[in-house]
Amino acid sequence: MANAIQLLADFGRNFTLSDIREQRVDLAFCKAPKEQAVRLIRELRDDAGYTHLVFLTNTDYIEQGIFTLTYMLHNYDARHTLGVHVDLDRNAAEMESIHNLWAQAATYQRELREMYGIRFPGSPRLDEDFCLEGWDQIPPMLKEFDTAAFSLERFHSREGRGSVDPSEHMKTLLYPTHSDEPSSGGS
Amino acid sequence: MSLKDLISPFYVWQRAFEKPYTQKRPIEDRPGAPRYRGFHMNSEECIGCGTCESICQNHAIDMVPVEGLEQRAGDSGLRPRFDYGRCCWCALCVDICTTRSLHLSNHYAWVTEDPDAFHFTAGTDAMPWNQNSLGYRRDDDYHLLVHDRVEMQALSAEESVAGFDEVMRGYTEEEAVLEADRCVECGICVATCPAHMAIPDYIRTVRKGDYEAGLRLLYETNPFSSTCGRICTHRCETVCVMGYQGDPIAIRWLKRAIVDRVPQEKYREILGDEVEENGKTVGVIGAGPGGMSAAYYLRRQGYAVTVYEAQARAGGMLRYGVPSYRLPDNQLDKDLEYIRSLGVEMRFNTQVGRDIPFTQLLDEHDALFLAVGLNQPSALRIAGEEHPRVLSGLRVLDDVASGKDPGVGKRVAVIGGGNVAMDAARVSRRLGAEVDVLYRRRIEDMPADPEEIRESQAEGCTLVPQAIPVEIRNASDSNQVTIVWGEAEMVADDKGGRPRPVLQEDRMHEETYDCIIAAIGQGGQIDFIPAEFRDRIEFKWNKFVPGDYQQTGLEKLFVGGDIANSRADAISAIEDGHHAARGIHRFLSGALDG
Amino acid sequence: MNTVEEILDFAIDREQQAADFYSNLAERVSSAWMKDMLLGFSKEEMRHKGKLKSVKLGDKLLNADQHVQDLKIADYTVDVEPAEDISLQDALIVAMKREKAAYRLYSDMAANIDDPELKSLFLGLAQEEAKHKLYFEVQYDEQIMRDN
Amino acid sequence: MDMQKYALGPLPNDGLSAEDRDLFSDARPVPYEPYPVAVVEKFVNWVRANSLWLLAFGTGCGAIELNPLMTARFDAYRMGVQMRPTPRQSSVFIIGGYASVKTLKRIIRSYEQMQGPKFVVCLGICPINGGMYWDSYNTLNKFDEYLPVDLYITGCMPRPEVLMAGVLELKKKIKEGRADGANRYIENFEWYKANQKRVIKDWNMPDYNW
Amino acid sequence: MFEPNPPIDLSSGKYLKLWQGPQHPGITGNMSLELITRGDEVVDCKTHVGYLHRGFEKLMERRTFIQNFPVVCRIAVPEPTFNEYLYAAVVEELTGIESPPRAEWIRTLNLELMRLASYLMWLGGIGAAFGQSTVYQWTVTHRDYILDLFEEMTGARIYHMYIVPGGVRGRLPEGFEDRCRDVLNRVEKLLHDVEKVLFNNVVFKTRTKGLGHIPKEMVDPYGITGPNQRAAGFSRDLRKDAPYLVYDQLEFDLITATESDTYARSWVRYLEMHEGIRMLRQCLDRMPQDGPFQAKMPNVLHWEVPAGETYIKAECTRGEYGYYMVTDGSEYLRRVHVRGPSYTHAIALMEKLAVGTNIADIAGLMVSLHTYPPEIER
Repeated sequence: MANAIQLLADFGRNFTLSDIREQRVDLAFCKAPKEQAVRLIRELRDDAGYTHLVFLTNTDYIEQGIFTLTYMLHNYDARHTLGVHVDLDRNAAEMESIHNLWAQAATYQRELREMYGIRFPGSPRLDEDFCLEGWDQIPPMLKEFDTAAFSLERFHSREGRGSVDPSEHMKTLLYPTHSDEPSSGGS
Repeated sequence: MSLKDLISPFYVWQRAFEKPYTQKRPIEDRPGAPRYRGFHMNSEECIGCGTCESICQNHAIDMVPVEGLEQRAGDSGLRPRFDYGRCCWCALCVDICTTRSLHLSNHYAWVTEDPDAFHFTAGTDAMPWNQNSLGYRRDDDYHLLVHDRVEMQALSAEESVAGFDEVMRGYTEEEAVLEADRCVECGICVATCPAHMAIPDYIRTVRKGDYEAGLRLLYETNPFSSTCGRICTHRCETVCVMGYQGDPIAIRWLKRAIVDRVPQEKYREILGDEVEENGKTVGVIGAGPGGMSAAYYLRRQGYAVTVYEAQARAGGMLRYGVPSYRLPDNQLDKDLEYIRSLGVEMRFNTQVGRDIPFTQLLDEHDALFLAVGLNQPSALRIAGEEHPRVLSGLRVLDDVASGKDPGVGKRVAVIGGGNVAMDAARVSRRLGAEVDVLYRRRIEDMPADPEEIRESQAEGCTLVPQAIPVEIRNASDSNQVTIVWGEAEMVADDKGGRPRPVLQEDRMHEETYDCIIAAIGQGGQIDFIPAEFRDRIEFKWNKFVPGDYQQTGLEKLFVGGDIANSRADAISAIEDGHHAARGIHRFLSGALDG
Repeated sequence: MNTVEEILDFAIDREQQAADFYSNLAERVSSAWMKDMLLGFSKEEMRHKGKLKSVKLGDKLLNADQHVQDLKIADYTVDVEPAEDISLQDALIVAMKREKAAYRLYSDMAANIDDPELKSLFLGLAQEEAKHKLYFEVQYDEQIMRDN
Repeated sequence: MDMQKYALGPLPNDGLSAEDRDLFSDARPVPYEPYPVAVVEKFVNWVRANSLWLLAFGTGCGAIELNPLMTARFDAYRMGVQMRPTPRQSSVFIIGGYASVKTLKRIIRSYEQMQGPKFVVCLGICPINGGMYWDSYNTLNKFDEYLPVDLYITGCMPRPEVLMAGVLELKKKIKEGRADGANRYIENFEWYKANQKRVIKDWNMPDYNW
Repeated sequence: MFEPNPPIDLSSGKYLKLWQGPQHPGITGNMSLELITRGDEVVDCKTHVGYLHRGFEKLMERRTFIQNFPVVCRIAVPEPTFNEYLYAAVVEELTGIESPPRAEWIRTLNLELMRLASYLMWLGGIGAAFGQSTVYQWTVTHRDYILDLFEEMTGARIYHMYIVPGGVRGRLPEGFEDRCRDVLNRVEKLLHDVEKVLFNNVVFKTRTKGLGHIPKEMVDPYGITGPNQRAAGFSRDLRKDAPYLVYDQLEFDLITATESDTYARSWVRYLEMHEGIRMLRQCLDRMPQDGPFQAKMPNVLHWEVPAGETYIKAECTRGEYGYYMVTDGSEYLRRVHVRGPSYTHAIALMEKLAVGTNIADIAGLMVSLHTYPPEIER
């Protein structure tokens, strides 16, 4: 949809939009600075017909030290979906709440608070447990949280398992001496 | 509220007269559907490659040794053991199974009070559903693996026969990645590779485009990577699990793909060139793949290595026996040059026994590695073989490699079915001759590589199987020669060996050629070893029988290569050299009991 | 040679001669390895001799009816001189040809004799020699003509 | 039976606040003693086996197959099975697959409120060894660490037919007097409680939910 | 728009706090409602979820793309195939694979069968919630007939794992079409019976009409989609608005209503079941009988999906179901977010609608929103 790009270009006069990308004819993405994002979203909702908040979610880019929030908005009349990205500092992740724009946003924000530790000041029931209860670790969706190791440590795994690597097994039985390890002297 | 709304619900009574929905005997009468994903079954085709384990997202599969199951080439002897406290019956293991041995039955009931009981090894443990004939199997038109090999660009038969340009052109980067992508990384091939190269690992480096890491991996087990990337007998590919349903991975070509992408100048930088001298010296007799491999690994460990070679150049059979359209000289040099650059001393034109006594070497060095190869062509030993137009295959190849014209003429008969015979035939084609290849057995018995046979045929050589040369006569033209051959009948070998040809005297043929090239086999020459050591060195027929680590009873002497193994190919010689290097290092550091 | 005993003695003697032939040749050859090989051949002949001895003692029987394969390699290879620089290939040819000659000898004798018992004995001996020949032919096929 | 264990005194109910502590019982549960006359016990077990009342608590995805089981097609009522809405009336607790930590707390509450004799049946792979969610941070891997289990039915999902087979197996076990999970729970009470409290970090209920 | 309910002083003694669930027969699945009542009237409601939280989005980040395919169907237990389809579609779009037409038809058939089965289950639920257990017995049994079809088509009753990235896992079994038609006929007959027994039932009508009215202006601020939205008078359906698979080749009507109460929502679903049967019959008639059903795939064991991000949605029984995925070119995805309609319906919307209703109607209201807890918390 060409007018989605046009629309973003129009908005670009009042907002600093970057990374505008059209994934499909009915789906585009753009990135807005944190300070402008909620104003942009409000205007998209009120003036541009993006009345449906599809979801709000977050992507963890641990390597770059950022979180990228995605506000997915949909315009029913234009049949167009727009994803607005907002980068947050991973170490001080805080974002303006949009629970006043969409009722269900409070739930999304509550989930993000629990799963990523992002704060949305003013959002209702923000610090209540959502999915977890009595959670005593770092937020589980963070990339540095190793769920398998945690599960093994806390919930244990049943005894009686153990696997053998085929090529290692064949080596042990068929050519055990063909290995450099015991004689690795020189270089 | 309407009257209709009051009465309408009583319609429910109508159903009282219908046949009840209830299943009378649900447990007994409802087997799983023919395609039901029930409990696992495994057939004898399983080779324990562990691909099922790799794909299982629940870590429900362990590969475990099974008692009474021997591991052999291409079978790890392991079998999948299932944890039914993990399995979700997605059947990805069935879809990915390389041999299609794994499938699911339509049995679905397992109830017990013991949570530790839900383990079993499919196919070997007696389970109640082992006889079920229904259940999920992969559809023939559904694949999670790529079964077709990426074919390598090659010269057409017309182009290739026109000269000595390399026939196989190598993979492009994109082709190499596509081919490497097919590998399931099971590692079954590693045991079959004589050098036990880290095949899945270096294939992964091709996929990732990290050729430098690939080169380092190759050199851990094989310093002739460029050579082997071209002319290896690739036994690994014969056991490749991808071969069960499609083409095996082109392991050899992928090795070449790595080497082709690393220029020789970068070898020393990538592989390193620092050697920490340890003050000991080792002599290597023969600069073929076995000798140079030993030299490389010994040098890496700090030994001062001297290689004694009868010929003027290194490479042995790789140089003098393999024509350049299969292995260009510069590729062999690429391998050799790096080995030499580490400081290996080369003594060319030095034949042990003739130019330097064996005992002197034994005295001068702390250990010796002997890999002189098989360089004595077997004679035909049929009447008339001394005819001047009867040439030896090795001589022809040697001449061509040294730039001489062997003078084969316009019509050539090659006798034999090994790689030397094929090469002699293809070289003769390139020199402009019509070529017949006479072979005593059937084409499928030929010891030559299948692609050599295929290519020689494509290039126009005529294969005449089951033809036993019986006599060579003078032809009417003194520049020609006539061969008499009889048809052979194949008889089974009582002791289980390959079928043997028996001459049928009543079916004889006569044909005249410009020359006959004999390439029926080769023997070794080790008369330079003094008789006094005879008792300590085991020798059977025409080969050494080395002990552990290629060591002989003469503790300082290690042997390898064609003259010490039955496989007689480059990669086996390379491993012999590497293994002997391990042995020598252990021996000289006192870790090996002489 | 009219009795079983005589014939067997003759055959035993021939095996001894063969063994001597190889050990004499072994004395002359220069290569330590060929010497060893030939001594091995000689030992093989002594084994044959031993077998015939036990036949004579009645411990073993010769089977005249068994079918022994004939690869006919001895037929189409040329005669070679057992020289002191003999190669493995030639040594095998010499050996198979000697066995072939022995086979011929016994076969001819069997053809020229009427006594069924003796005939059967000669045929049995012939089959023994055929087996020995097959052994050398197979080795030739495997070791020398690997590529053919 | 080691009565020593039950003489440990009242339950501490540490998780409760001081004022709440007075509202809950701190009595320890006592194991079931079979009737001294074997025939009577056998008869009673036969009765128990033929009247299995399931607690209507779909703790995990396995609950989806309870619908067909309890409706016309498979009709488990004919085996003496029926669903009950409250633990007080139920004798069989079906753990429908994976149990999250949050659900475990409710499972414990419900289980302890059930009147004996009571039995636990685990459906699917997840309670056995973690199943599909073996690496999840929120689901248990070995359910038998937290509550005693009398029967496991593997599968994902176990079909209604297997559930029926499971019911038959459970009946058999009860008739033979081997379904002693509830007693094991009480005999190893401290061990089970320690395991439960190890994973439930906000333990704010009495140590035994009478 | 978020409007907090007026504060309630529990200590005043006028109110009673009541937990409905998670162990409660009047709750859809494993979740709970924290209700505050004054007499029979609910004055405040809070939804509690997370009892089924398994952390799918985390688990999927550490599985390869093929390994995720069996995982996703578990996200929504009663309706797994929408997950399979959406996951496959997302991966296909990011990789650039196109599933062949035959697979697209089979997928449509599969999804519509799933919709029918899911609606049957729901129909039993709404019947049972208003005291009509007969309907529950009927519909669950008929759903089971559809599960039989799934079993022979896919090899499993519940978790089909059939729609795989690249296509589907196998052709339809021999004679499937006939058996499918037979089941459709039976279901159609049943639906007419249900209409007589349930929708024309004076009790059902009386209790559901006017219950849980969703005003039109609430729809967008609360993110309401699917039948809940259509019952409020919106003609919005992704199968029409953004046709995927072969929906643009199928004839079906968009069902809407205006009353926007429990009865209207139920009636919309009821009519959609008829449309579903209509579509299924078209699928059976027009589906290609040969041709490939799987695109050419790379070796799935180390399948690297190019870096990118996309969002794909489909109309499931409850509304807009969507997968948002971010990939970074490795063998693992960086982020996947599963957007389920129950998320908004069961929490923000339910908390709003419950206020002012009778406690006895809470179960029916809950069912009328058609929510699945496992899909909320994933």
